[in-house]
Amino acid sequence: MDLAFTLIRIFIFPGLLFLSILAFLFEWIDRKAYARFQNRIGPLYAGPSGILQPIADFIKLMGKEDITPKYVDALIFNNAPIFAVAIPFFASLYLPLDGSPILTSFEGDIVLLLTLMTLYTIVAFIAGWASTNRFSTVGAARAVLQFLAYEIPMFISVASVAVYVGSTSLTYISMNQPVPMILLQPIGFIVFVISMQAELERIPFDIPEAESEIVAGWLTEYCGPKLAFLRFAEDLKLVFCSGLATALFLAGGSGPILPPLVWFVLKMIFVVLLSSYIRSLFARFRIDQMVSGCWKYLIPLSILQLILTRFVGVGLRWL
Amino acid sequence: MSYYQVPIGPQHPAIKEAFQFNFILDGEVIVDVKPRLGFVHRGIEKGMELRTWTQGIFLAERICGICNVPHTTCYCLAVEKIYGIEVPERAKYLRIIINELNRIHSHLLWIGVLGMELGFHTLFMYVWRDRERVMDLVEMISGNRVTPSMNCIGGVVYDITPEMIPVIRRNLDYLEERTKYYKSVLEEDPTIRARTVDVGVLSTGKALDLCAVGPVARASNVKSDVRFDDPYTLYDTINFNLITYDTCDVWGRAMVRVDETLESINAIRQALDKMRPGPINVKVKRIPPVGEANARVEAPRGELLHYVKSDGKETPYRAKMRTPTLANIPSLCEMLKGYYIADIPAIVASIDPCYCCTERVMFIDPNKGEKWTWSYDELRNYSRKYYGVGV
Amino acid sequence: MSTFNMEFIVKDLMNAFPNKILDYKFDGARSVFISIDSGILHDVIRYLKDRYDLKHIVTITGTDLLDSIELIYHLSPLDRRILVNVKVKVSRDNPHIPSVVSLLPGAVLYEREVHDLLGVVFDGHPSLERLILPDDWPEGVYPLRKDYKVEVK
Amino acid sequence: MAMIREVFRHLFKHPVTVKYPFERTPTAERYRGKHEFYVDRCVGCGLCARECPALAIELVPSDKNVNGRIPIFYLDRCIFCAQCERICPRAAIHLTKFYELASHDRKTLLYRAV
Repeated sequence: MDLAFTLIRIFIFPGLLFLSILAFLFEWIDRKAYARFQNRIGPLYAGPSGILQPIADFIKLMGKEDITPKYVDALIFNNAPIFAVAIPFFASLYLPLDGSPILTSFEGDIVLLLTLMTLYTIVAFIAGWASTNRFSTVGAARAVLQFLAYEIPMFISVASVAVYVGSTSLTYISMNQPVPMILLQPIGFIVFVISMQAELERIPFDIPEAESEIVAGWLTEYCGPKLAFLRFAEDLKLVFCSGLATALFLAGGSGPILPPLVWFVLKMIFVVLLSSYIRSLFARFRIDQMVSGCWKYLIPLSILQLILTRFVGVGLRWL
Repeated sequence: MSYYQVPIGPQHPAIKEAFQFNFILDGEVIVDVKPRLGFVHRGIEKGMELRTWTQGIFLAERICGICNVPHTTCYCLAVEKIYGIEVPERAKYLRIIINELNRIHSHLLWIGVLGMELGFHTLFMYVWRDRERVMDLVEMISGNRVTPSMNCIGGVVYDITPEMIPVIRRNLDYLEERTKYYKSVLEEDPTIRARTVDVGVLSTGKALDLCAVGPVARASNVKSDVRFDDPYTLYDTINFNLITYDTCDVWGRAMVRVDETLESINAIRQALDKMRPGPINVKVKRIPPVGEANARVEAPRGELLHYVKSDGKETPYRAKMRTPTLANIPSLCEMLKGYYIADIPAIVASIDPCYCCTERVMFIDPNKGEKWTWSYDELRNYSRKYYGVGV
Repeated sequence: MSTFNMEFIVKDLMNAFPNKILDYKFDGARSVFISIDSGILHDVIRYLKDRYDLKHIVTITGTDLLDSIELIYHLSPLDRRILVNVKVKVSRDNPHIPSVVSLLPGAVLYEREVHDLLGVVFDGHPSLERLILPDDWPEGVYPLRKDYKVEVK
Repeated sequence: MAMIREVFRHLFKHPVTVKYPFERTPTAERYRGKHEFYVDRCVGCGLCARECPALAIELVPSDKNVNGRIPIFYLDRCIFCAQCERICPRAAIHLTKFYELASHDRKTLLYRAV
């Protein structure tokens, strides 16, 4: 009985199915907010006020012809989308959606989640490299270059939260934050959101797939179902990153009257709206400006936050 | 050091029109550029020789989708010089108004495209939303948003009625306020400045040697504007200043275009004040006397020249047009050297290329391996048989 | 010499190149057509460039006059105030004329365009390749020549 | 970055775009759209067919007027420049404000008034 219950938990309710619905919902929220920021209506025709548009796009892409170009390294090229979808799915299972994690939680699962995200960038790189198209090789090279820039500040800002709460288990952190960490560690939150924007490859950091310069970067050769999966993987990553931000900085599911699950999703939506707001404010950076910007500003800021946490934080521990 | 060649175009999502640049790259830095044009060349100069004088106006108007008003103005000015007729004063002011409206529409369009090239989609959306005001004005005056076909040989076809003037003034005030806001955005936004300041530098000396024209030259401190130097249609009675910047880079070209939009707005206001009621065109005979003439107009992208030669027949003997973008291509190749791939769209966009202006193509069929030319009748019958329309 | 007037330029050219200037015609207040003998093209352009600062070449117009090909060099000074159009005739069967790219670097594309469409060979042009016509356009067929018939209704 | 306030304010503004098939932005009075041909006014002079830059007007035999021919309009080739409207001595052609001419079949774009 217990096995069936966990299987349902993993595959149905807060697990994969629920996460996919969340992914499509978040893409709709993101596109609708981005449109409203630009004084447009946004998705409109598919379903009530366009809420089914992401699903419609997914099905349309699935219906397209599945082409594998001749000179492509077929093995990696065809399997990359599967990895790309699997990684965020597996990572999201650790999010404490309704107070308790979907799968399990163990000491040090933050480190696992961050390495999974690093793995995603590696998948993006080999996918770009395998498609031997000039634009995608440049895009893949840029993806890795950008990854070097935003990974370090992201890790440090996550570490400073872990140091403060005194544990590296995501569920523990999200449960016992005396006060949402965004108030205690605003710098850490800003650095995390910026590097999250870079990880999701969204403007101003969508350099690896900058359509005005290198067509679609490492996604150039992909079309049909493979592209559908890659787009779906990006939505899942959005779910995971906003979930991570919520668990770490916005005290997870805890909140006054509403059940923890609703609180968690509401806070995730807040993070998505924030990311969409950033997306509509900036032009795209050049790759060298982005890397120098991260090394010159983001890393010192995150180190400062770590130092502040180490000394100032301890004083506030009795709060 | 190994170079590899990245062909950008002829089909490329970022570049709206078909042209091909072969970039010789060293890593991400551009070492050399070789342009290859001719993908949308439509044989308009040959087409002009097959059309009557009045039909030529509508062909000239379709040289470019954005700067079509200057093409018709320039063509009509050249033909009127051959006729030796003087256009009524009100028609001249109407021409100024429609030309300046076209300049505002073209410059705002370009600022949006620059935003799009830099990945700043919000600026693109806002600027194109405000540009709709200009398109609605042109539609109100001439009946068509994009190709007003306002000019005719001997003057202007549509008149501005008194009740249109307050609508025009109100929209101009709104446009002025919005353009001032976009100017402040271009000046203050760090991401835009990071991608445009000191990018695609064209020194003043190079701009003069390579005969750059329009905002590209004026951003490199070259004081050249046909409206001042060789005024046509009463531009000398309108006082507005010639904008130049000395920063010589993409940002300078952006600021020149924004300031020029503001100048155009108050040029229209002055033209509206100075306009007196009167006839708007002069009837002309169907065929002009023998002769040749050329006329120059300041199109949004630069100096535009039309040369027309008549030998007393119903169709022009020769019609030559040199569009500003063709003049700016050597300067563009010069600007691109030494910058990153990521700067290509910004630099290419900075000369506001209008490649259908530059191109006029002939009709051939490569896959059949041979070239043949069809008369208009055969072309039309073929298309009708092909679509089975009532033949 | 800020206020150029056209008569002064024509007269100055006349005595600088005795009886080589064939004729001239004013076209409006600020533009003149000057027909010259093709031999002295380079000297005239250098003369105009040095004395009147006519460094900006607007374009080169090629016209097929059935017996010969006429090339018009539209020149204008840096402040674009006037237009001096130098007309030169070239024989139709093997049109050769020295290239002016050395004097006016801006003319590099215009000469390639006239070469493409009319078949005039500019000697000394750095790279007289095809600019506009498609790659598989047959050799020797020049669309802007009058004998290239696109029949009309 | 410089547009922070402006972008945030737009979140609460009504969007400018229009839900096209359900709502339509009004067209101007002088809009040049689909032709309207008054058969009774036409005398069959053929000026419009000669003047049309896009050769989109063709004269077909008809018994409606003394010259025995009336124009038919190929809307798929027409550039809507209203030159025919201006040149017609009897004002028999007028361009209306109707612009929705998209169709799956070009035969529907042949406007034959009679």
